[in-house]
Amino acid sequence: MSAVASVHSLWTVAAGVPGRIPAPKIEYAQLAPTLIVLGAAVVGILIEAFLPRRSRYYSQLLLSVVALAAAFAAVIGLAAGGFGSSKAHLAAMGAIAVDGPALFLQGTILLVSLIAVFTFAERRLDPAAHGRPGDAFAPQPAAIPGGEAERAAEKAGFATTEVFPVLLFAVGGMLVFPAANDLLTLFVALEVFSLPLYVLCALARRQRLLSQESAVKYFLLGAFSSAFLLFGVALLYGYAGTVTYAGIAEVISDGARQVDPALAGTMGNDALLLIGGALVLMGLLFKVGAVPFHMWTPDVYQGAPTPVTGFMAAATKVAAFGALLRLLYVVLPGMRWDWRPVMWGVAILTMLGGAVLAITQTDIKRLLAYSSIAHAGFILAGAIAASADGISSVLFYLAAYSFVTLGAFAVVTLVRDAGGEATHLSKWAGLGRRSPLLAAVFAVFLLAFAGIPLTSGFAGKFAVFKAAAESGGGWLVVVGVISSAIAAFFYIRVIVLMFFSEPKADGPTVAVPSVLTSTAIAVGVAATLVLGVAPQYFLDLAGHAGIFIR
Amino acid sequence: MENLIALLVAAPLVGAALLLCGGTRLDRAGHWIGSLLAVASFAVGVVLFAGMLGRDAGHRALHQHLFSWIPVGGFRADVAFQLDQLSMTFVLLITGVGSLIHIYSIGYMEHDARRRRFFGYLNLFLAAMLLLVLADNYVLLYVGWEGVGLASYLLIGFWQHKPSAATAAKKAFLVNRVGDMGLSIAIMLMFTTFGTFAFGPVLAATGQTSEGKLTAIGLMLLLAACGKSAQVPLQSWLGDAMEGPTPVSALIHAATMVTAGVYLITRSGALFNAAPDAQTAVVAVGAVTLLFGAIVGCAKDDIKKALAGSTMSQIGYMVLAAGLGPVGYAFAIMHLVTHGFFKAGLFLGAGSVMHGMNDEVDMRRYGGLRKYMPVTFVTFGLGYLAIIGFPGLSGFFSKDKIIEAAFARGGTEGWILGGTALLGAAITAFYMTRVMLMTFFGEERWRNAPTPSPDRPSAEPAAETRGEYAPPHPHESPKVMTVPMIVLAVGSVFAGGLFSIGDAFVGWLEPVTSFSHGHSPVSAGVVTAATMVVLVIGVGLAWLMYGRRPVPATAPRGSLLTRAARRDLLQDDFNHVVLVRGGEHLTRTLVYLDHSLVDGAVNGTAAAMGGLSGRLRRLQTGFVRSYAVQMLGGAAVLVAATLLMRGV
Amino acid sequence: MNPVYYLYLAALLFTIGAAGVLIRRNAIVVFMCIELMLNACNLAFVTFSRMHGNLDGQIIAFFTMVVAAAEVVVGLAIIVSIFRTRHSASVDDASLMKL
Amino acid sequence: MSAFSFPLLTATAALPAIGAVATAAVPAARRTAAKWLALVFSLATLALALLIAARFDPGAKGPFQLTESHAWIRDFGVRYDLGVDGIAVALIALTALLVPFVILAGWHDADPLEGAEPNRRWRPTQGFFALVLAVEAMVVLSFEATDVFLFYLFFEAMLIPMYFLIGGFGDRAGGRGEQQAAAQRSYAAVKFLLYNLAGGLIMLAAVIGLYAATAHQLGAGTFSLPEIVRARASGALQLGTGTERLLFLGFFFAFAVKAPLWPLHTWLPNAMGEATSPVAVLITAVVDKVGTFAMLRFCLQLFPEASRWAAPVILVLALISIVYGALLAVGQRDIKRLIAYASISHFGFIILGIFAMTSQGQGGATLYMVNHGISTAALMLVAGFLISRRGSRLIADFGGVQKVAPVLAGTFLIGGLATLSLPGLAPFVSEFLVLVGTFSRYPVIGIIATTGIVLAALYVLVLYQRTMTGPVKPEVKTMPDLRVRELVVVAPLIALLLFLGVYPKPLTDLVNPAVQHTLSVVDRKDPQPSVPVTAGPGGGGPGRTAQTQDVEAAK
Repeated sequence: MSAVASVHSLWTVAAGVPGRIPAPKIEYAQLAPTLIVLGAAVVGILIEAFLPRRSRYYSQLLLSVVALAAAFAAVIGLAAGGFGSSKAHLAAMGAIAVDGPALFLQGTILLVSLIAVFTFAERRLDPAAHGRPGDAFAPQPAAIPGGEAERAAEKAGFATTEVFPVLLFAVGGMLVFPAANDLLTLFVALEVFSLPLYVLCALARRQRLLSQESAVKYFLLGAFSSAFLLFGVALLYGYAGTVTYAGIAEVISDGARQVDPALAGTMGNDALLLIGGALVLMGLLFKVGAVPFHMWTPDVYQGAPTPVTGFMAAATKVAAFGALLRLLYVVLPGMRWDWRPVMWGVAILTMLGGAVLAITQTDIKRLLAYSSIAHAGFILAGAIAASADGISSVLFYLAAYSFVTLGAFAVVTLVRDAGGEATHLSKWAGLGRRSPLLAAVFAVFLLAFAGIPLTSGFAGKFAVFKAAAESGGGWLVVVGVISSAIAAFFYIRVIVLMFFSEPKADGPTVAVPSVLTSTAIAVGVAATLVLGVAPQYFLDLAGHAGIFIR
Repeated sequence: MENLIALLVAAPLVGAALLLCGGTRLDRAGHWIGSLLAVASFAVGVVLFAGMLGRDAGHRALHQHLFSWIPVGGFRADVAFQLDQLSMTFVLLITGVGSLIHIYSIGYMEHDARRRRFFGYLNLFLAAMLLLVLADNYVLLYVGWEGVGLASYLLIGFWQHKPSAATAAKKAFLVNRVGDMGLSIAIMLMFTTFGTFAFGPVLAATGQTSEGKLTAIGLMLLLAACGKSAQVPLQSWLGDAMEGPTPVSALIHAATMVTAGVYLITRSGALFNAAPDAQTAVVAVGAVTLLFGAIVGCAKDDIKKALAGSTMSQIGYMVLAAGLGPVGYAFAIMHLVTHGFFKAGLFLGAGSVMHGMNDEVDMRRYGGLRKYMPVTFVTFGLGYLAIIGFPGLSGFFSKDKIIEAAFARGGTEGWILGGTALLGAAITAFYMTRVMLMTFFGEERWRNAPTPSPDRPSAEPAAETRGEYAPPHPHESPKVMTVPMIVLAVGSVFAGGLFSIGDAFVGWLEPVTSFSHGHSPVSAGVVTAATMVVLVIGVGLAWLMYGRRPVPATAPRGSLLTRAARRDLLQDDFNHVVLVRGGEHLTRTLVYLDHSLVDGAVNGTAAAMGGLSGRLRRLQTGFVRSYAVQMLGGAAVLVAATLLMRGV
Repeated sequence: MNPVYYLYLAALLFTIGAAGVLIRRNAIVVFMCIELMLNACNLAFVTFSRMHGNLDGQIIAFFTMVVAAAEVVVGLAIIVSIFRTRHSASVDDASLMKL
Repeated sequence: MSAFSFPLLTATAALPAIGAVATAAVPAARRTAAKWLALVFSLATLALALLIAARFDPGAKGPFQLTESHAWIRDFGVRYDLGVDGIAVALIALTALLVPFVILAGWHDADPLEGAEPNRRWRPTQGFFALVLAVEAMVVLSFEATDVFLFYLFFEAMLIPMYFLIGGFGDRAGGRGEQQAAAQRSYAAVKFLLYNLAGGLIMLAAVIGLYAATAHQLGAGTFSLPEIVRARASGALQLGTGTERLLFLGFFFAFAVKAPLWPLHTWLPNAMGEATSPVAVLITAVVDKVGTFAMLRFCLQLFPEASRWAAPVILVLALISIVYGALLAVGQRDIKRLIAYASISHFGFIILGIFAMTSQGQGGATLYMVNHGISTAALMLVAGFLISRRGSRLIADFGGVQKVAPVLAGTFLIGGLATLSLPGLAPFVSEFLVLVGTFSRYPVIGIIATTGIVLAALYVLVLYQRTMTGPVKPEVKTMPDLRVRELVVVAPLIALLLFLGVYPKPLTDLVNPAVQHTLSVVDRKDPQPSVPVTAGPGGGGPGRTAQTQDVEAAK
């Protein structure tokens, strides 16, 4: 207690001018999930600095798992304490919301991250070079690919164990992102989880050129989009004179009052609001991969190390949609009639675009990337329903989708040939003969993506479409259904390839994973089936979590 | 007593089941079982007949209700039998002639490896035919109706390894199906009109509905009759049906099944009586067919086909009679029965000839056979005399009455019909004499037949293995074959006379069919005389052409009419060109369209999606800067759209 | 002076930055253009802060600087590593993955 | 039914599901054990299905019996509601009956190729039988479901095992290369899945629309069929004409794809052609029946007004199906595709009967579903035996089989005769009822449909003639006749065809009340005959004909 208090006092003394600015009140307990994760990340950095190389892997793994589990426990504790419903409130001087959606999404992100850590830590898949186990990451990312330094690092059995703290930083940012209750926090959280991801993308052990290219693309486009987001924030600030969600919402709904008439030119200027809102939306739509801001998705998904892709595809989507929901429901409900038609258009474009583009893909990771775009469209359809059902359905969909995605990418890591993962679809031909179990598992994931009943994908899709239909989006549902049909085509194509094609003689082998990846896949399958067959409990959870604090 | 009715049907049905499912174990005894059960059915028939005679005319009909068959809503089809005088007549004919032919077949099919199956089919036929005549409603009748069609199909195609037999069987079934369509539409009409289709209620209610509906029903029934009884325009199958073994031709395609149409019209008499237009149609069909069949019969060199043409023609007489209403029903049935005797006899005779002639069917390769097969000659000869209406024999009585009744129609119609019937009688005499002369008289052309049969291999399986021409050794058939022929010959001679004593037959049927004497513009005597005259002309003409002059062993080219008649008056050609060819084109076109249009539409959509996808993909150039441009464009659109929504 | 002019300037800078991202090939220059865009935002924040008479905008500007600095760290790391691999800093060279 | 608390319906669906899992778990080397296991499970399911039939009381009040009801997904308004009416009982019995035969007929269909290297992991045999049982479980559940959503769930889910059955197992067809055969198979499987999935997804939109409507008007969204029917009857739920029609079309589209109705039929010939015969039977005799069943249960009952509105168009489409399917069957060169087109024609009859909205039509359609299942199973399975002997599906590759394999030919003929609805065999009863039912409301359509019986004769007899009769082709000379296992498959089916042809009353009694219920929901009454005949129709009671004779004598 004393330590915390002293740190607190240090901080307040440093930041505040006594008497003028009140000391900020920080509810540490309610921010525990984020703090635990970020703290663990810092500790992870220290481990990298001080522990000998050989013990880093296990310490990092242990630290990450414990931290994420503890954070998850903290989320559960908060939820059990009623912070998800009756005691929901704004913490940290209104910067961070502790409410149902935030806790639900944080819980989801933490679980997803926990599983992602397992896939990050998998070291049995890559054929052991020089007798050293290798994970998915380059032993010496700074070394030139194929160069002497890299070979030496490989020989020495180096491992980039920094990925764990980096991952934890990203998770920390993601935890804040959907809970951010002002635009500044939103922006900072965005950068906090984006920057580590850029780094992670560049770290692939195999095909490093692609990996680096993906990182540079992701980075440049991400930075570009966050500049737009920031400009949007600036305009909104200009419009409302504040960046807190509640403040902006109030200005929107009440119009410009109690304001210096001299400033009426900017204050409450609808053009500022509309342009600013649109730019902030754009920044978030970029993160969820909605058309027309989706271009980075396939390239990054393909180039990044597959465990990272899985993590990104699942967790980023959860965090970004959480933030999007909060923005739409807390900040912009007053201008619903402005953004809804536009978002309808985006949703339709995204659903159809993702599905149509995926048809002709030949790389499994790109295919899944386009599929994730189509799914973003489905989620958008629910997100813009502007009803409590809309929120809870999106929450449910996100939870369901993220586990399927993680599982699917985990499966992708297992199918390998001499050049690393064999992601070209032609190499997957006949996989069902070589490894029926793996193919069956992947088929389950694909069917879930396709929204076949009795899988979580169906329950999620039904939930969001139901929400959309109930709020008058009947045609959105029809478009969604049509694009589902188109999407089904390419999911099925993969199944055909796996089961009904003759295996090629020089086809890939299926690596036998350790318990880590096996767990990840098993959890994915279990979640897919449980959420598909008995979704009520989770729907309840999402339903209870469907109220934003304002 | 009425419980015996089911037994009539059950006996042959059991036989069929036994023989068809019994397997090779029954090969040795199969024909005996089959024949025994046919005879048993006949015996039951006789018992029932005796019982029926024992009751007075008003109470002779028996009913047996077995079970409710298809009860759905107002639709109630039952399995129930009705045995009245009309049915009884048929029962006796079917089981009687049927039994004889079973016995005949024992000898005829002796060398066939699949004899057991043959008897199974025959039993099946008997059962179906009995069901047809015993049913008390149209739906159950329909079962028998199609059942006999099935048996006919199986038996025509009995020698399935011959493509011609298989094709003929198929054709018979198909043409019959067209007729069956008529029957089912008739039943539907009855159901919607009367709410029922049992004979009793329907026929009793004919007075309560419009004539138009009745005419429609009547025409549909006529269509059914045309199919089953090989009447124009659905006659084309009967000639081909001769591909079946000869006993089959005798039983099914001469004596019993083909007469089912006459039964149907007679049974529905009350309905037709109330629909004169339909009756006119019936009469017209009958008249046309009796000429058609007769003309075809004149041109055929295949003995069985000549007889088939004759059958067609004779049934034309019956249909004509049935179309005349109460005046003719009884005579139609009477001619049906006598025809059953003599035509069955003729066919069995033909079979016997073929049996002794290495299964040759071309009459131009017969000749002078009377010496070699005397019994066949005599029985065949008696049948011949009966069919041409030689005074005193069966055919004379029945056919004469029909001609009389036709004249009695009155007016121009009466003259036309009567004239047609007379003309038919002349042609009948001609072609039957021709058959007789070519087969049993003249030189023995079979001794050095020049070439194998030109147009097609003969009907019997031996033909398949036949290579070089070896002259046959004509011989008389065994007892088991000749005895049934003798019995039938006796029937052909005496049945007509017996029936006519005191109008016994008419009186017997009257409670069912009712009867009225027509008022003929010409007296009965004149008609009889005229019949005699045309008979002599026909026989004389035939004798001039085939008795005096030698018959060439290969058919001469013949006149245009002859050639047309050989080809069934081009009706088959018409069918072939219009229905078969046209149908082939239609199906081929549809198959093509199904693939290119219906399937193509869907596949096209899929391909279009793929194309769209391939095109959109190109936006993904791989260049960061192009992505950035698109993002910027997207942002601009987003902003613009948002502004537009507000109308700023 | 009307603070709105600063807004115009900010918008102009932002546009220049965005155009630079689109036009320039060198990754470093592209990156610098993005920094320019961020700075344009900062200018807008500060201007709005002045117009609204509260300090939020200025605080945000500081935060933005920090974030931008962090971004530089990560961005340069990535760009340098790809430069070492390819001996080129052209963003157009990094186009292996497409379609 | 409270006295009988054992969840019979659930058990009937769960048993094959358990069987599927158990079969799939059998080790690779124990193939035969897996087969027997699957057979035992399917027989046990049949026993349960018969128990359902025995427990079911056709005369009882209320549309559904043996009901089970449990909360499931409250948020979606979904309940685990099961219940059966007569139609469902009949179809469950059909399904449970056919599956053992399918298993027996496919006994060797999924054996690994001779000479194939042993693969410990690849267990196609186990997979085949497990998938068959899985299909059974899902089909049974979709017959039992009285909750629209629950139905939809299994309606869609059954596509997956079917898909694997079609794409994964084909004839060992000679002639074409294995590669090409596999390509065509997977094309067929994909086509099957995409068509049905597209239909299902459009239905999903309608399902969601239905939910939205009920949620809007009833306060809480519900998918319960009886509840919605009640609400509609009481006026509490009024969908509005436009909405109702749209929703109806959404539902109908899915069922029309599944059934399949022209012009949505083209997946069926591919699927049936490429799949093994037992699987083809499963498709057409079992799975497709869910489509027509659902028209009766869901389309008509949920949207009575729209059903009446759409009936004329649907009837015309059904009519086209009948004639078109038959004509295309005539033009086929492949035995299985021929049977597939024949099935399209038959499905036309079924749909015709359903939308004629008379008790004969719908009763006939229901019987048709059962009878068509049995008859097609008989024909298709024998065709499969034939094809497996020759290694070809082309009609032209056969000829004269009758001579070498008479029993096979005989059973094939009986199957064919059943297909052409010969009286005395079960399909006649249903086809005739459908025709009568249609005719009584729409005479012209009824008459045109009647041409179907001629065309049916044409394609069946042409098929029989070309394959079975004529000179024996050299390739078929050594063809063995039916084996005992095959006879065990075919004989009961034929016996059943005969029995139901002669005595369909148990079935009609079962179905009639359900049909009456449906008609009352749709608010349609049978057209009355123009001349009501006072005497009870049907069988001959003594004395009636005497009366007739009096009438006639009076003339």
